Amino acid sequence: MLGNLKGLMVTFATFFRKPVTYKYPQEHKPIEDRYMGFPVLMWDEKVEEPYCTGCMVCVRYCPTQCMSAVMKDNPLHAEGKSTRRKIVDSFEINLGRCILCGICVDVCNFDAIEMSHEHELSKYARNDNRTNLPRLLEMGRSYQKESGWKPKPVKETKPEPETKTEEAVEAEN
Amino acid sequence: MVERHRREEAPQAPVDLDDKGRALELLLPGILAEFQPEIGATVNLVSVTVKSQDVPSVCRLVKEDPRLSFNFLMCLCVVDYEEHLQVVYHLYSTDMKHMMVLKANVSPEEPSLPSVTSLWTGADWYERESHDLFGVVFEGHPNMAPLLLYEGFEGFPGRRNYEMPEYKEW
Amino acid sequence: MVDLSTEGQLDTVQMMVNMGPQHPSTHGVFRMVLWVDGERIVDLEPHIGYLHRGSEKLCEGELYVQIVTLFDRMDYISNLNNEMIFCRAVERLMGLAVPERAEYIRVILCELNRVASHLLFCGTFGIDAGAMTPIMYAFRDREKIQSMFEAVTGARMMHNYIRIGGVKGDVPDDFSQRMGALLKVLRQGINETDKLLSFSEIFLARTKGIGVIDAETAIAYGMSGPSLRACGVPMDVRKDEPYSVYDRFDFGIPIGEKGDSWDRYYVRVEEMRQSMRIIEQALEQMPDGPTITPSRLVLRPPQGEVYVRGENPRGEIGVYLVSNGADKPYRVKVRPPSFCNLMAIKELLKDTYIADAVVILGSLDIVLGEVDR
Amino acid sequence: MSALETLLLVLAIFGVLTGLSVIVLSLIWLERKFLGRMQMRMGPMHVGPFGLLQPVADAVKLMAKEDLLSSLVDRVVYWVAPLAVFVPTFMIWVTIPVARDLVIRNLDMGLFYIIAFSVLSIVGLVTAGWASSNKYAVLGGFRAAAQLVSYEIPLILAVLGVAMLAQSMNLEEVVNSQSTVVYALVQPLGLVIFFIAGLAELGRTPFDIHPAESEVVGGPFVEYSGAHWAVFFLAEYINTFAIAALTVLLFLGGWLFPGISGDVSALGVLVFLVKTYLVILVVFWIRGTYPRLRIDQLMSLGWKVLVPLALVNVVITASYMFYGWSAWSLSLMSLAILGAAIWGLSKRMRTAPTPEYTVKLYVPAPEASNAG
Repeated sequence: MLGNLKGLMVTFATFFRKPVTYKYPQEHKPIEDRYMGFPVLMWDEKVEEPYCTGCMVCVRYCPTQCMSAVMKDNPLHAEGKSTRRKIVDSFEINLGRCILCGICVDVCNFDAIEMSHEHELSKYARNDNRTNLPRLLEMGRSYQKESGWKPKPVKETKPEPETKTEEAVEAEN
Repeated sequence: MVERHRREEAPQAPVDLDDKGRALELLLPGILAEFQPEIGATVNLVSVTVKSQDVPSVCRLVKEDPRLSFNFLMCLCVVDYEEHLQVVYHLYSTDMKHMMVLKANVSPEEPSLPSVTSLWTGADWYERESHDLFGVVFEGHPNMAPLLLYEGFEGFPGRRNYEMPEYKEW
Repeated sequence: MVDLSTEGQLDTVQMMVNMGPQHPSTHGVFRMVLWVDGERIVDLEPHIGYLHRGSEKLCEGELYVQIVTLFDRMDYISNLNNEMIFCRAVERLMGLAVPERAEYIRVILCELNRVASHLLFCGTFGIDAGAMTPIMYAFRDREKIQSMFEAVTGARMMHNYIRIGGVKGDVPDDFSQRMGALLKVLRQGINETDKLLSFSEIFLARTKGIGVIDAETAIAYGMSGPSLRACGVPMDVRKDEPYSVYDRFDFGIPIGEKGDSWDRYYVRVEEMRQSMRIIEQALEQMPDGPTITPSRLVLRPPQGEVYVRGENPRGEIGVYLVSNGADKPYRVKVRPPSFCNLMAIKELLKDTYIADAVVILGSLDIVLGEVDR
Repeated sequence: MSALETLLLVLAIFGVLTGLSVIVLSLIWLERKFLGRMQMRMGPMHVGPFGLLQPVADAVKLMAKEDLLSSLVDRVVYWVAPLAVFVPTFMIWVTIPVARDLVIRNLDMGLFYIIAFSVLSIVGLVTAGWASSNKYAVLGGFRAAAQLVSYEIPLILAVLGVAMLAQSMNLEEVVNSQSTVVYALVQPLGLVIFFIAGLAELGRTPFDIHPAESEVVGGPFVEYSGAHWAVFFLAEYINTFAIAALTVLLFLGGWLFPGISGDVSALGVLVFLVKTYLVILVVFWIRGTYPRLRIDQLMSLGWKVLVPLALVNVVITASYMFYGWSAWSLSLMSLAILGAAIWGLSKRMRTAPTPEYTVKLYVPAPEASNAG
């Protein structure tokens, strides 16, 4: 019977402790810095255009094929304002299909895509989760504002091994 | 994605056996001599390839031989090499703590080989699963009902030549 | 055990009860067809496959980096352990070395994951036995672990953090302090559950001597992990064949005596304590250095096949990887621990009550995502 | 019977019905809040201040819900079952006094009447289980039958002890006879037996075997939805309240409290309600702590432990009455037997942690761990 009494004491003691839950829709659990929410596209404030060039690398590496991108010639480049020769024309992420793995961020060579802190998926229609370019950029801008995101210095964005190991691996084997 | 960048002459992974594996490699040919096994090695394990009809006798032998005592069927799977299906048994011994791979090839048209459920009860679901996905028939299995797929499923989805149904976005 | 035989006393009719796939205590979409005589189970037929997603087949069509995400979703309660086993398989095949620091981070996170998984088990097992409070306590503590994961990996469940050749990124700066605080809280929480559930007489009456399986049968069924260790077989890959840096830590393997449901439960509770010991040691020993061996994005391991074993919270997981030198594996086969553990359900449930069936099934701690793959 | 009397009776009945409904709503809120706090949650928060209106919202939802019906259901029995459960639970309130003279009919055989009526609701549970054409419901129904019928016996025997002490079956007299000392002190054994048997009668944790959610998915009620399910729910909570009220009336002195004159009805009601709610909180507390017993364990507890203990209780009470011992000797005897019973039970179930009750740590020899 001792065990049973101990159990009663445990629940009794817990009764006087502070609840650990949150009143969810009104109160949110604090989100950690590294939290990976939906992927969003970043906005280059210097040139006032997206970082994304529509190079499709994220599209190819996405495990669920939830993205699609179309590239176009950059009009700002023709005007000489931007260094990007190509720019993204349309971009769509099906957030209902995205698994938030972060592979697109890893493979992106232009710092164009980031995992934001946004994570609430409830929509009124299934198709509402297909997010297009303006919406993604808007989400990106609010993430930029919220987290103080800065593009990485150019050298670090592209890891060396990408070009190096082809021969190294060959030699190894 | 389609399989691009496929190299014709891919390098072979180096074999790197541990002490127990090397000991097994020396031990096995003697024990299994009557079955004329092909003894080789995968990257980290000794592998023995035998004829499919020999599988139960070989299994009984390796299970009951005190030097091997493979009493634990770790994993049973089928690999579709297109020209043949390979049934792969990973055997483990809880006493000796060593492991080996037993392989048997069967033809893809009429794949069948004797069941090992009488030796290791745990082969039950593995064999049913292999039957589901690859169509390998294990003779002597008590209940070959579909396990993972529903009754009446057409085709063997595990095989390489199985055509995946078109995925439709809603 | 009570004498359950009613033969020769009453004329009874067997009734077929379909337990699952939608039943609160089948832990997902597992279905058992029970033939019961009153409350006694005479015969049963387990059915799985309701969650069969063909993960193994999917792996054949994905790049190696993408497969990690699939492994996350196989056993969705011990994701990091699953990621680790696949990454280790590829590394073994390629002969890729992993930096020390990455190994330590992996071990810490995997053990933390083990604690989280076992905590969830303790809670759900309480629910199976009819106690509704332990799961709340378990979730309270598990939530803290999830927050820790969130801080390190960026995700709460599907991390995709352990990469081939290391881990995605270094841990945050305040990792050790936070871990220290977390472990303290966890210890307290586990002790609380111990008091509330483990030694409650009602719980003991419900689980002691229920679902007994002897070591030999368990091995024949291929059971592994805590379920096998409860029968007194000290089989643990972390000790038998120490992978990663597990040989550097001092920890014990809890083993049970009788192989009943309570042993299976308490082995897991003890295992949490041992895991926390490992984490503490690993935190102390953790060296500085890089966290990933750089490798190309499109990996092309050499031709060959490899079988790698690892210790999951549920038992021994194995990955059999066949590569033909392409950028995608030729065949991936997972040895799912709960698949093998679940196989013994027929043996365990014979001649028990329906109420016991729930407890026994709970004590096996199955995850259907892994059973069906 | 005059028209006025009839009118008063009808008013009283409606008053009891309304009062009970309000009490049930408060109990639902209390249970959710109390369990929530025990589990470090907040409980209902959104509807009304502190979620006070949550049970009202629930009730509205249940009433507005579509009543789903399986095609194989035996309709008549199916619809009658909720009534068969509800009516007896309501009927017993005819004779339960909430304060001095505040009772609809002060029956001389009050206790007898209550017990006779409360047994009836078992019929409702069994028919509900049978009529649902669901195997889980059938299992639940039979569990309910076995459990409730066998736990009537210790319950009745425990009540018998009190009736003997009070030398009356009239609840008001039972309460009045406790004006010097409450029967909980005279007969602790009886209180414990009554409380345990009462929990089993209610089907509350650790005896929630017939609605066991993890086994038979809600038992007899599994096929019910909407308003019909709500009736079962209502009955369950009224029963909880009734058992708690009976505990208070029989063992805890009802509306009596030292220093408070029981003659004032309002004050008496207040004392009675506070005591009853405290007992109910204990019921909730137990619910938040314990796992569930198995049906055979429950039966053996009932027949092998509670019934003999209850008989012993009757015997010692009778001896006390016959030989005219002093009250404290009965109380001591009762305590001693209770202690012995608890000691015997824990001896049988063994308390932990003993070496036998923990798992061992296996640490392999260093050379074994390094090999390979």
